Amino acid sequence: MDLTTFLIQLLNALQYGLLLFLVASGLTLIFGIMGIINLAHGSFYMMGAYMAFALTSATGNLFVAILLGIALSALIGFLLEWGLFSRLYKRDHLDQVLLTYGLILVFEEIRSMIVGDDVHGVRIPEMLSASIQLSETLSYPVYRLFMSAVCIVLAVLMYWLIRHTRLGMMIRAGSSNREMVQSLGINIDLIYRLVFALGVTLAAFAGMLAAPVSSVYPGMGNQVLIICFVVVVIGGVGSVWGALVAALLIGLADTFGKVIIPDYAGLTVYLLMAAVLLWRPEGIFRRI
Amino acid sequence: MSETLLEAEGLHSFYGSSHILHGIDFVVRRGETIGLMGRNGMGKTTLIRSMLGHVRPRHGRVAVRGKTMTGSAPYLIARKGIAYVPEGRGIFPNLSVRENLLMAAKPGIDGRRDWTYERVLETFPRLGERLTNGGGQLSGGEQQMLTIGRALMTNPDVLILDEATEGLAPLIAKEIWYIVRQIRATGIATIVIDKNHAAVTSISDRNVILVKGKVAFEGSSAELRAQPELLHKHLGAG
Amino acid sequence: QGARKVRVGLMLPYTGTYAALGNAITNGFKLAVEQGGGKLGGSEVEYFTVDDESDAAKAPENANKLIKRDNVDVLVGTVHSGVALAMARVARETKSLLIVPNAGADEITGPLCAPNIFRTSFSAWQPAYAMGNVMAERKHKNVVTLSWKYSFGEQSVAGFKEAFEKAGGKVVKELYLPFPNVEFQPYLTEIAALKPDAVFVFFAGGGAVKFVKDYAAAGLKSTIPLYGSGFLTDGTLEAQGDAAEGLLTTLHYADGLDIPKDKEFRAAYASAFKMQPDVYAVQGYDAAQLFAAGLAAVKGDVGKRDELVKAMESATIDSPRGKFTLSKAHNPVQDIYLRKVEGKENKVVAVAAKALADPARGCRM
Amino acid sequence: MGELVLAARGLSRQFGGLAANKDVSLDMHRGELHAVLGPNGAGKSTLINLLSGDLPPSGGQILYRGQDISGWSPDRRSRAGIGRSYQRTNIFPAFTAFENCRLAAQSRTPRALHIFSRAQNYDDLRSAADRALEQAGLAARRDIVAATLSHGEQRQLEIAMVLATAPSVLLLDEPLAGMGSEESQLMVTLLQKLSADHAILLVEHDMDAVFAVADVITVMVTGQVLESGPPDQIRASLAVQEAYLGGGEPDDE
Amino acid sequence: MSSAIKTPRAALLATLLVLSVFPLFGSDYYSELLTKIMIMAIFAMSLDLLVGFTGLVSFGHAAFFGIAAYAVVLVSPQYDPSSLWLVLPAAVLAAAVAAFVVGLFVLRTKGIYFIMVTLAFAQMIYFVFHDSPLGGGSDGVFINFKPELRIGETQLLDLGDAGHFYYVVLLLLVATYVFLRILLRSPLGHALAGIKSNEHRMLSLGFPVFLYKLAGFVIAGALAGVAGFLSACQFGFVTPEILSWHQSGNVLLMVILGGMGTLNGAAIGAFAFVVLQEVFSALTKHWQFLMGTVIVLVVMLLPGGLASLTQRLRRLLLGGGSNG
Ligand SMILES: Nc1ncnc2c1ncn2[C@@H]1O[C@H](COP(=O)(O)OP(=O)(O)OP(=O)(O)O)[C@@H](O)[C@H]1O
Ligand SMILES: Nc1ncnc2c1ncn2[C@@H]1O[C@H](COP(=O)(O)OP(=O)(O)OP(=O)(O)O)[C@@H](O)[C@H]1O
Ligand SMILES: [Mg+2]
Ligand SMILES: [Mg+2]
Repeated sequence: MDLTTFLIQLLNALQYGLLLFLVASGLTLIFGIMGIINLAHGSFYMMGAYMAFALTSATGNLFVAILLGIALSALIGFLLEWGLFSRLYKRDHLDQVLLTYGLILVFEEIRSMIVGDDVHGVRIPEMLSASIQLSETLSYPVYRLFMSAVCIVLAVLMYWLIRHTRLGMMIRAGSSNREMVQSLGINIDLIYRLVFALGVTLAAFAGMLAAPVSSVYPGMGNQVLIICFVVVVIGGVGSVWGALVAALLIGLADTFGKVIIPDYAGLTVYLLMAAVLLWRPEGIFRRI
Repeated sequence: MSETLLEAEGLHSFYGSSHILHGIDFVVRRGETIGLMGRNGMGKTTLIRSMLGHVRPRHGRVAVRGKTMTGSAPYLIARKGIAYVPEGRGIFPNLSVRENLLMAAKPGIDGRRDWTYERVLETFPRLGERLTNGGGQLSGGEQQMLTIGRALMTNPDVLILDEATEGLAPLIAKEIWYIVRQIRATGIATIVIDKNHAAVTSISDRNVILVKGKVAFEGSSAELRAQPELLHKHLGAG
Repeated sequence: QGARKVRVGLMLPYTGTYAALGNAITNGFKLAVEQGGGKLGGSEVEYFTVDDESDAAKAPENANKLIKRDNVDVLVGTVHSGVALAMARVARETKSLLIVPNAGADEITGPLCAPNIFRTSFSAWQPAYAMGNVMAERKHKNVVTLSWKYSFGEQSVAGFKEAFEKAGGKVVKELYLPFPNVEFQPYLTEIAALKPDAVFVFFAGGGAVKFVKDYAAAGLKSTIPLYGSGFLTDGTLEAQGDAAEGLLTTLHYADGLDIPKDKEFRAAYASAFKMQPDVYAVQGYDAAQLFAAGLAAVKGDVGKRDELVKAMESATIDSPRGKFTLSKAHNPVQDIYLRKVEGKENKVVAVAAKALADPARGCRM
Repeated sequence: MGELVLAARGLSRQFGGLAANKDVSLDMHRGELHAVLGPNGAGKSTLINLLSGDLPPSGGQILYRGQDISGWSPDRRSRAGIGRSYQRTNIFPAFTAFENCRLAAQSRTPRALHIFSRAQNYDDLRSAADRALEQAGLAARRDIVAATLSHGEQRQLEIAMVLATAPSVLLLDEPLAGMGSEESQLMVTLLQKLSADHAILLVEHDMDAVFAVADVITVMVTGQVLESGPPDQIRASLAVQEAYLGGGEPDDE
Repeated sequence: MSSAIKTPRAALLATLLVLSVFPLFGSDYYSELLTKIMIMAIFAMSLDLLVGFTGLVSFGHAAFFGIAAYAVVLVSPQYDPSSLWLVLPAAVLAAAVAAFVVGLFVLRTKGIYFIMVTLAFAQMIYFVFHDSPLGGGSDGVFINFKPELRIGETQLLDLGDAGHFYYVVLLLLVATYVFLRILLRSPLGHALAGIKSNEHRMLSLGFPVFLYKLAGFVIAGALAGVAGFLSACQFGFVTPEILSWHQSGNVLLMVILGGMGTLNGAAIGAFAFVVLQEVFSALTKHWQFLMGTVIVLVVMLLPGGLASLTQRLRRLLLGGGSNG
């Protein structure tokens, strides 16, 4: 591999890693911080992608679609927490597994009933549709770089929210002892509802943003589900930076795995996860 | 008579089918220090939790500042200026010491800000040395200080200390009693549950002894000291 | 005898990634029946459906559902090759009649071939082999292939390689990525570095959409021509948009075929289901036609298995794709078209291979 | 004085920049109750954690009956006879008080891996469990699920469980905390009885109890041993007064 | 262990009775379906030993199921039936050895991390079978002849015969159930329950916790191997999909759906899961919608899973009885 190729692969790895972070960001919040095992994360991602498709077709503009989609998914998240999740906090965590599995099936079928089972594409907005020439044969789409930039902004915002705002402290406190948080006069139920909605919105937002490059198809949610959990867990549950670092590591492992050991490329991510967790049984950035 | 801050009337509470509180009347007025005593398992904690909304009483009434709030959400009751230091500590192990304190900070119901972050650290210098440590990494006594400090950060009108000196070294325990006396002067009421009866009666205005979920005695510290056999009978203390 | 309805078991994906394909096949099949006035080869039809979920682990059980629970006379399925292989096994064991309306695994009409197993679609080998010749003719010397690492992808590449290298070309590198991974960027970079004359790929569905878009976005489309087995651009053009414009693929069906049967079929399909048919619908339609040929010969008496099979084997199917017959191994002997993406259509450019028959390696029948 | 059972030799433990234990040495003899006092955060629990194996030391040695056990796992130390209780209640919340103790007793039996016999049927386990509950004053609450015991009762259970493992060394981290006066009294009597044939390390802030039962007292401050000696010496020590006990009795107004 | 749920003997015996006579009355198809349910029940019970009783939530249990299934394929000669004496122990041993090796690694982690490392190892095993020709690659492999049991020249059992097979499965189901029941009330069972409740305290009480967990993990793996062996024999088909995470997820769902920590619950979960699918998929193309809705309803309305339903009913009936 010559140097240019290597550098481009490195760029690929970083870009993929950032994309993974984007997709996993909502899970970092709902699972990592709030401690809810949410298998339906992929469904929210899919929901977002389909919203991007449907709303872009309707409005003709991806950005307008994203704004509408954000409002819609926040509402859905709010209602789900209110109607379902909030009633399970006192129960065994595995009940959440069951609930969210049921939701996957329900969402997938609702999608099928409303939009059908076809594969769809979403156009990249005109202003971002250019490409940058990297080598004589290869160029890089601006939209991907735009996505990466959004991911970085998102990571910083999330880190700030979780680590440096009182709201962030309350959310984290809520995951360890809700009763005590209440005793401090904090309406943790409402906070959880809002944060859950935010998590759902992030997942959907990821789907909307990724729709133009990933296309929109049935079952797309299930495909990202496992990798999202891998990102959150390798990073250390509850750590935003951890998730970012983990996502980048996975990006590297996956990209160079495909190049260096193509026959075992499917294994690399799991090898990485097993290795990391055996080395650090609580993820890279174990939180206090 | 000064304002009634917290009041329970004919309270009956259950855990599942076991009947724990059998018709308890209990009143906390402004600026009052009340000792709540009883052997292990007599229902002291249950009484507190019933008044704070963590346990929904099956019969009876809970009023906060004169307003009936039986079974209201705990955060609504807490917002009325009631702070709680639960037994067995309620620190957030995944938050740093600093965060444990800051997340709770709020002015009192009348806008008072007597207790600030700085003042809490002054009171418990030990905490100041451990600010970035996770709550879960503190020693037992340090956790206890943190819980008390955090409760004070909410600038309450009623402070409930459920075995708050458990695990505190004698010097610090004394510091706690000192604080209780001090804040009483500013009009803050305190409910103290503590195994050290001597210490409790030395600072309390009024004492309540629970036996099997019923009030077995209510009276001033002087009255209680005058009847040592009561202490012996209900608390097993010599 | 005539009173008994023929029991047709449809084992197709109705949920998951391939749901649209399963629906198209079902529609195609039902259209043929409707055109026969609700009858197939003169017999009334009763349907039994099972969602195979494209889950190979459940395949034998799902097939048994139709065979043992519903006692179907014919099993029609499916899309996913792994599932179809399992169905073929069950069919061999239970001697049930099986018509495969899509799955292209070479084995089905290779080592697994049997008198009671038919296919109305294609073998993985067929379009790929045809493409090998096309690319060699177009003077490409060094080619890189890329596909998912599963047997259907590997068979497509093998078919392509066989023809292409026989015609003097060279496959400089075979790239595979784990199924169903769709992160293509590392491979695109590698292709850009290798600078082959052209690239041959096998992808389908959502993966195909993403690949074609990524390939174009990486700027490779203009410098290194992309070819593929037809599924790359079938049922996906809407989603691929401009990125697919001009791509060349080979398949046994195309848009703009000048065949009366096709025009009639398209019109009927469009009016019945309010959407345009695709190759999957054609394959489903032909599955019905093939079975109809058999039924007609035995007048609906499915008990006469030998006669039924014989009639099916020797039938000439008047398919929208053009007439075809069956090889000894029961795979269509059919024209493979070279198609070019124009607008939202896979326009036929030429016949890439005339009456191409699968070599049916390993078939003893 | 009985034989030397457990000894710490220059134990230290760092937490990042903080030396929670620094060069701590201490002897525990059979038949002797050794109390460890010190302000909050002095490193008392850390010392117990080092002795019990819950934490690995950053330096120093632990000798058990003359053998260096610094590298042993906690379970191995426990099986060898070093039992401990926790400052933060650490019980099996889903089991009844009795089952908590029976499980503790089971850890002593070599048949722990027997698969084809009912655990319920072992009389010796049952009686060991019941005896432990009795000793800790919890017999009346035998069949209550631990999670629903009151705080003080859970503290009693904490002690009962250690007792059920019949250890020869007892490391007790604030056993009296959370207990009422009567239970404390009971516990003090129990400690006195046990100290006859056990080596006991007692960390406790209840001074009345400590001075009533201790044979030797070690005072720790900021991870180091400040002073060690018989109770009278400690009571008299100015350094100890200042660091830990504070001035005269404050509680009488 | 205090809440050890007492299932009335009568209910168990009645179930056993129904199961024993079912093939005499039920159709072939439904007997086969029941066979499959019983296999899944064995699988689910094996996982329940980990999830419900030891607190180890494994998300890679299908690996051991699949390894045993592949062992059947690899051990079976191509043109003859293999001997049950050989294949069953070989399959179970393969699963147990795999569980032992995997357990050595994964049991060092806890909680959610444990869930994910088990997933990681299972996925690696999945890719080994999927990407290598070892087990027929992505298309899977077939066993041409099912195992048989012979003594001398006489064939006692032929697993190719659906009837024989049914009773072999039933026998193994009962054996598994009884074995686990005995195990759970043995000292080992109590120790596992202790680990679930408070692992740290178990350690400080002197239990070699790692060894106990490993023992539990290997036993569960071996039992999953029994199920895997049976699954391979039922359809004679083994594909990498049976060790995918979907399969691990499905069996986990069965356990939770039925009610964790009750062996009957695991079996009920397996039964419900398969039967609901069967019923719903016959109704509509969108059957997964119904399935999902039912699952959501079960979680919301039946804490403790389906197994708690029987208890609720009983309480309701008994309560009603005493009032009247
Ligand atoms: N969550 C619960 N579920 C069931 N019973 C409970 C629960 N919590 C406490 N109890 C029972 O209620 C009774 C009163 O408990 P409570 O905690 O109020 O006692 P307490 O007076 O605070 O005792 P202590 O001094 O030990 O803290 C006890 O018998 C206890 O076992
Ligand atoms: N895991 C840890 N990480 C960082 N610091 C720790 C950790 N555990 C304990 N410490 C610190 O080490 C010091 C000693 O703690 P230790 O628990 O031994 O105190 P202690 O003497 O038992 O105090 P107390 O009487 O309050 O229980 C404390 O300052 C504590 O904050
Ligand atoms: Mg209490
Ligand atoms: Mg301590």
